[in-house]
Amino acid sequence: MMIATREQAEATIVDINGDIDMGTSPGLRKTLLESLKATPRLVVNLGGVRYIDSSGIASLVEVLKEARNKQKRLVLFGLNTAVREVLQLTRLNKIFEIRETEEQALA
Amino acid sequence: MMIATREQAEATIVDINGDIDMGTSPGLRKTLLESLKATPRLVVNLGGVRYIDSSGIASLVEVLKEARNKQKRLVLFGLNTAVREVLQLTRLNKIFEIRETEEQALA
Amino acid sequence: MNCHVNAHSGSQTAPPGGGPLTLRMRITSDPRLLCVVRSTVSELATVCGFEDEQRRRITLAVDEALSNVMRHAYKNRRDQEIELSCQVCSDCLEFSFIDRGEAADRSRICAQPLDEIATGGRGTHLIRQIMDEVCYDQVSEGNRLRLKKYLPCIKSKA
Amino acid sequence: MNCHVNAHSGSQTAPPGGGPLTLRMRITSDPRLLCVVRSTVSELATVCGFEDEQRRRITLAVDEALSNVMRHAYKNRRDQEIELSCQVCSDCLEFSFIDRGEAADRSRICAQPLDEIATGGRGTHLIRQIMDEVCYDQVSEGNRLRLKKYLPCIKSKA
Ligand SMILES: Nc1ncnc2c1ncn2[C@@H]1O[C@H](COP(=O)(O)OP(=O)(O)O)[C@@H](O)[C@H]1O
Ligand SMILES: Nc1ncnc2c1ncn2[C@@H]1O[C@H](COP(=O)(O)OP(=O)(O)O)[C@@H](O)[C@H]1O
Repeated sequence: MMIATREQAEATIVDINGDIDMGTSPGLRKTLLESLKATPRLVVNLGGVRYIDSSGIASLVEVLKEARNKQKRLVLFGLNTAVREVLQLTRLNKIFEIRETEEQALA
Repeated sequence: MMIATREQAEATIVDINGDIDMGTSPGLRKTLLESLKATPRLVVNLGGVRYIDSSGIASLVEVLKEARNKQKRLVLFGLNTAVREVLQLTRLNKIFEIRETEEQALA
Repeated sequence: MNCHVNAHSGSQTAPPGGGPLTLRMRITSDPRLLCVVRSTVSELATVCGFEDEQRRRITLAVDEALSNVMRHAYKNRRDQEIELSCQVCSDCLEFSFIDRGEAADRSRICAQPLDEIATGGRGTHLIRQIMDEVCYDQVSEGNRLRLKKYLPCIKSKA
Repeated sequence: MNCHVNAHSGSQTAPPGGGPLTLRMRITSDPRLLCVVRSTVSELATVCGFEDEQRRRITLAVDEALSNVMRHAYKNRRDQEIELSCQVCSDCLEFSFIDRGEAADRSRICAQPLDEIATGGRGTHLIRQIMDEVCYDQVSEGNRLRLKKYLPCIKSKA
């Protein structure tokens, strides 16, 4: 998995590439929590993610909780079918802010 | 692997989809030799082939030999990188008639 | 023994062409191998005739089960051994995991409700949702988890 | 014993991060499993850091070796067992095949010239071209073929 971060005025965008599983989700969790500290809106680009497991989902939930605590926003975009399916299976598709494109995620 | 055959006036086009390996090449060999009987030019679309092994290469060589014996033509097109690499490794890229597109293969 | 059979799943015999297939793996308990096993399972499910969505689900369930062994049974030690047998029978695709780590506490399997914003506890729910039969037990070699998925041609949605 | 080491291959020690990985498979000698093994090997090569072209070559070599066992050692019987061990060491990715079929006649390995329009005899050439070490021998469990590919970071093109 590769993670790249782009900082903008009112948001930080994190681009993720590769599989999110038990081996890679701790690194993702750490990066996202770190990035969240410095921005009011964390935008996560999942376009390059072809696989996510429950540990990845748990990491995203943890970041969402922290965002809510701090009155910040976590927005996901670019979800492909595989990622959508896992969010549906775990019944979390209604809990996250999900957008189609980066433009919509930043709007 | 799936094989579909389209017959035209001066050529028969065979579309192959899937992997060509020891399990699937006997079926391919049979279909190609059969199709060759009824046409002066056999055109093979390898666009849907992401893998070919030496048994697949051997089948194509056998069809080429039969075509030469009968003064017919065997033309391959749509080869992706993986297939090209195997033809190079086996030093057969100069022996087959290879074209980029179906149009060129039928020209 | 702790077994679960999904109520909606029935089966009729419909042997697939070509006889049974077996693939037994023994792997190091290292998360770097998770993607390798996913790749194996995904392709095996395709060979069994499962379509894309089911193939992705089966791969997810196997990955969750393997991750649980690495994390819970072996407590993240990366030098242990896990056995994963995959068997294509006449009516199902079956996976059997064996480890020599700590046995699963049955009261924690599917113990957390799925719809809350919990930061864990989803793996065993996913496994049970996706698979037709889930069975945890002990055998002489260690802890065993068996997962069964009925083959697509014989799945009856009764 | 019949071994071959490619002259162009040298190696320096450069252990990869995370320690050795082992994946042992026992599979039915059925060609329907070839694509499953290719998928496994391809992903394992990626984990080892091989780029696309090398990954495809390694997958091809393993597939050719496995096909040869099915066809020549087991004469296309589909109910026999093949053991394939994959090991990621500090300096190489190693594959070991074991079968209990007919032993390979060493005089036929790489016996046909590659550049003629022959209708066979290319598998063993491909294996030797792609792999850095190729070794056929007998062990108590049966016939063994070992293939070694040096890891990309340590390959010296001397
Ligand atoms: N293979 C296993 N070995 C030991 N314990 C297990 C195993 N699988 C599951 N468990 C137990 O079941 C609990 C729930 O597992 P799971 O639903 O996958 O969620 P999580 O892994 O996030 O805790 C785990 O916390 C663990 O206590
Ligand atoms: N694993 C094996 N077991 C027994 N014989 C083998 C094995 N691998 C290769 N051979 C022998 O070596 C010959 C050359 O093999 P190969 O180059 O792969 O071409 P082909 O399989 O087309 O004959 C085979 O015909 C066979 O006699």
